[in-house]
Amino acid sequence: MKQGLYKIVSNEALTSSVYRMVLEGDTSAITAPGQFVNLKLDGMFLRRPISVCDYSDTTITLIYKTVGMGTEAMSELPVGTVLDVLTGLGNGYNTAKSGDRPLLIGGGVGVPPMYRLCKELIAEGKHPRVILGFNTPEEIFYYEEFRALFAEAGLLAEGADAATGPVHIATADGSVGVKGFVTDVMKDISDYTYFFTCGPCPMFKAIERVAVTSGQYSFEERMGCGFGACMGCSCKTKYGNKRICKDGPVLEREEIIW
Amino acid sequence: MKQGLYKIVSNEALTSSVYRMVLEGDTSAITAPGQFVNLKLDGMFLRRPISVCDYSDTTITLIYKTVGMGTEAMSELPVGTVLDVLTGLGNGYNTAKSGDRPLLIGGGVGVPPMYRLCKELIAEGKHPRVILGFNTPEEIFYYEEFRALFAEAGLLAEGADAATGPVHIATADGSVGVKGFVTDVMKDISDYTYFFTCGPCPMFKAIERVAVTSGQYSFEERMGCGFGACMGCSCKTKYGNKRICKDGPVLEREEIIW
Amino acid sequence: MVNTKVNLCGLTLDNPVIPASGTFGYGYEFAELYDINCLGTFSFKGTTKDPRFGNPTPRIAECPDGMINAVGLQNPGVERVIAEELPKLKQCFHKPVMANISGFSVEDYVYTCEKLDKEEQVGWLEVNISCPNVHGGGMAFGTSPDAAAEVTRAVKAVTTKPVIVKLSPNVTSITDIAAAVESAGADGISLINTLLGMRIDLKTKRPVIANKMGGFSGHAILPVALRMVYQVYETVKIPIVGIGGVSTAEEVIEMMLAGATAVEIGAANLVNPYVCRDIVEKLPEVMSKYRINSLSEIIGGAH
Amino acid sequence: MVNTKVNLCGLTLDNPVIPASGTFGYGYEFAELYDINCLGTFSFKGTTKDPRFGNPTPRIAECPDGMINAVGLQNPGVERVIAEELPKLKQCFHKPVMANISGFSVEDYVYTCEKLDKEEQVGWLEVNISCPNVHGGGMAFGTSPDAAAEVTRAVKAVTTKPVIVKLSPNVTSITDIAAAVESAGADGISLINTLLGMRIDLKTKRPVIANKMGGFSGHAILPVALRMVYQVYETVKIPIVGIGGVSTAEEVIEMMLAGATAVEIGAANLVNPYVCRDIVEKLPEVMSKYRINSLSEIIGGAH
Repeated sequence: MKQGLYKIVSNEALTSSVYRMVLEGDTSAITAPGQFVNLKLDGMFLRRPISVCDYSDTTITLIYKTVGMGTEAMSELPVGTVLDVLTGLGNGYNTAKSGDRPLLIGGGVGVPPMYRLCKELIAEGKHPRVILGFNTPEEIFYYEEFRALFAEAGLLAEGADAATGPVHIATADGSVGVKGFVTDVMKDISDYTYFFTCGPCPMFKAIERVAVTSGQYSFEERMGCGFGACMGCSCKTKYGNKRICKDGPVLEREEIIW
Repeated sequence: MKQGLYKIVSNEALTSSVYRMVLEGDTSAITAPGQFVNLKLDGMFLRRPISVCDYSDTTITLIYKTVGMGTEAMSELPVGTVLDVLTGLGNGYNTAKSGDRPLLIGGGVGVPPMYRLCKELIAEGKHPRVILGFNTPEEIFYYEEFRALFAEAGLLAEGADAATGPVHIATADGSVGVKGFVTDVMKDISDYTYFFTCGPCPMFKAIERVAVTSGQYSFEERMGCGFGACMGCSCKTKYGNKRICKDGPVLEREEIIW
Repeated sequence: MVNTKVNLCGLTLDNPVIPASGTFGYGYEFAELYDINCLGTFSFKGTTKDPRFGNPTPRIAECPDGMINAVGLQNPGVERVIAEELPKLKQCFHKPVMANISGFSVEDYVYTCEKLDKEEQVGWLEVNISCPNVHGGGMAFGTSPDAAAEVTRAVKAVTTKPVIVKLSPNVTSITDIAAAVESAGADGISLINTLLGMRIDLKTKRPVIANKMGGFSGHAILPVALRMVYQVYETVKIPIVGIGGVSTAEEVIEMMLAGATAVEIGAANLVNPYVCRDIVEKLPEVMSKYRINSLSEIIGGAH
Repeated sequence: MVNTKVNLCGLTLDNPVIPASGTFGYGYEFAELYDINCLGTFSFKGTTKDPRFGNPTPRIAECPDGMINAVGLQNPGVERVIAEELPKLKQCFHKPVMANISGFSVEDYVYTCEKLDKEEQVGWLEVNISCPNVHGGGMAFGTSPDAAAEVTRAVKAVTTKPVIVKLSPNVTSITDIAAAVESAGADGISLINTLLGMRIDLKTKRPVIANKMGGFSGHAILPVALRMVYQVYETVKIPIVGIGGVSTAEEVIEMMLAGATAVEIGAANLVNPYVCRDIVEKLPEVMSKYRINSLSEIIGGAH
């Protein structure tokens, strides 16, 4: 973990309620995909935890949905604003266990951490497939960005689309990709070696019912500090009590008590 | 009273602890010299009352001393910042009673409201004299600005200085103007027709001992609202209870209970 | 079209927004700024039997997201309030108004309430047994269930209008006090009055407030107010007026979900004199956002 | 050269800055960020006889300039604290530490205090009779002078280290409780624990916190803490540890002027993990600004 000042270099809407903010500053504390940062915003007491979508040596990309006072205030911050941010929080995903053909499943605002994870798995020479779940076509974001990761690695077949993959989309009304939920796509993929997921709790429970391999889930909880001090976000696991912010947010399938 | 948004067009130090801020916006609520404005600052609950030094149709000039959290924050505000301000607060000075040769006595941070008052009295064709009191020469500000008001009206004799007036200075060590307090200058001026003053309470009490005419004092008090609602700044007068923010800040010599 | 009407002790309010006593004078200063008839009602400056200047100054201190006041019930006394202030109030406000009453003895409360009860425009008597800024009375009545009940009973015996008893939060058990005033016949309860607070000036090394301590109010106290309204709602059947730290339409709704039938806005008026008008105007939009058709249906909705 | 040393119940602190229990773990998370030996001491996570998971989540809610927590005394129990946590603590902190103890019965307190009293590094026992987040105990001891005295007496009978009793602010008379624990033999008093508070989510229309209510802390509660420290200073002769809303060196001094010998920093650690180090570094400069040569000389200076 490091505390630092970060300048907003862009902050733009991807959909009507999902925004992308790029921060400029020291990223040396970030060690794994699936970690998060904790932002201090004017007029709010607690910091706001936001998962990292991607990062470079000097920038951090955050994608967030406006769900309350904090994220609404974030969405209105002009470029150039300097924020006090804690970086490198949480354990993040462990890619060592992925096997050759991991499945990445992101639901709604759980999509962003899958992006960096996908990038790292491809860089490791693996062959991930991605399932992105959205309620409506209007809510879709980052489909093309995911495809570009595969295309750059020569892993995107000609004619590949949201139904055939490797970047799949599930929408509830079927207007884009597969009709239904991420699990409706999962059922048609039998040869994955592992899975990584982030998204809402009902999606997790659906995945838990159909998943045929081990995997890692990234959890959300209201946090106090974000760095393990306050025990605000504890959960029970088969391996003992864990703090979502410090021992998580990523837990392994085997340890989770549903 | 009016509430409005005002843009800071300048904010600069006049001495090591006295600053001048110029705000741009609607000034139509200001009706008299000696009135004040009440500024909302980020991170502070109560507004901060600041006396008006001068104003035009579109600008308000404030001179303030950094004495606490609020004024320190004010001094750090960059040009371009937009502030929520209540304007036209308080009764202000009543120039109708001044006679031809009123005396204006400002002590330290009580100097600023004297500037607009002096300007209006000159514009009314009167012949004011000004006494500015400071602790040390380093604290002196606005001496030249006051002289300019007289010079523009052709009322500044050649060779006029801080000892001879019409703009007098008193400093405790005598290094500029008259040695001593404002009252040491007052004693040498016998023909004034009225007085107006603003400054610290010990100065008021000294003036009260030597003044030979009627006059008006402008008082300071910790305020809640600044517009007469909360009774936070009440004082007893011979004419009944008054609110410094609404019925004051200017009280007449005859009504004050010392 | 959303419905903002609520019924407070038998009288219908167009909306639940009520400027709190001591932050709105007798209304006419604010009537210069906007038409105050947009309000549900307002609670006018606390009235005592005799005229009071109140405490010495400084009476005000800044706090994190709040303020301390130690005004000490400055008011011209009930006779002059009736003779001078209520006629001016009537010029600018045409709805039933809430009369706020303080006292130093049961007899004081009885005297003042009986007088104000007879005033035609007075719709409710808000009996303040919780002022922290006066010695030998005020809050003392609000920290003992027996004393609180005694004042309530005595006032009820001489009045015809609904009596709303305003409680102090500076107690171990707010529900004991609430139950006591309900049993004694109160028609409603308003809470919370200010928390007792203090600030010290580092330069003078003395308390900022001349009276040393004072009543702490403002946005900061909202969580305490919500908690107490929630607790009292589970204890009493009479309506509750929620007070404490409210400054937005969202917070009005939050207070109603906790159990308030109407909501008083206090310190926020001193910072933004238009805040109550702004809240009234914003309420329908916020109701729509949270799918609320009628405010009266959400009272106590969080239970 | 200014002097920041203070004497707390016979032990000298290099400075009065003490991270509060529940906001600093057992120190080692913070020791990764800075050398925590710059602190006066710290109060480690509240310890109970048996291991506790605490309350269901959500346990945290945002408030104006503050927060609510309802952790509910999660800790591994005194045996594992001694076996696993204190050895790790000792690796990174080389001064006497403050052990914070909670319980659900007098026997619980006695059991846990007796164990921790024997630990060499424990300098003080901070007996928390004020946790608002657990049912059937905790705060109940802190709201009755008799119960508070009983716990104090029982703990004193089995311990040798200074016993500091941590009081709840959710009471009508903080001075009654303070006087009772002093009479029962307490060596010091720390206050305030959190105010009982609540928030409601407009979307779900339910309390934000799973436990409904929780402990309200943060900058917002500073005026209440200052007032209670000031009142208790006039009532007792034993040293006071001031807690509540402090987040700057200026506020440490303000709390000491009110009557505190040392000052705990709580919620601020969760927002700025470096805040205690920053305060320690800033203290000499702020002391000079306000012409303070020795912090021990300003304790209770506002009286």
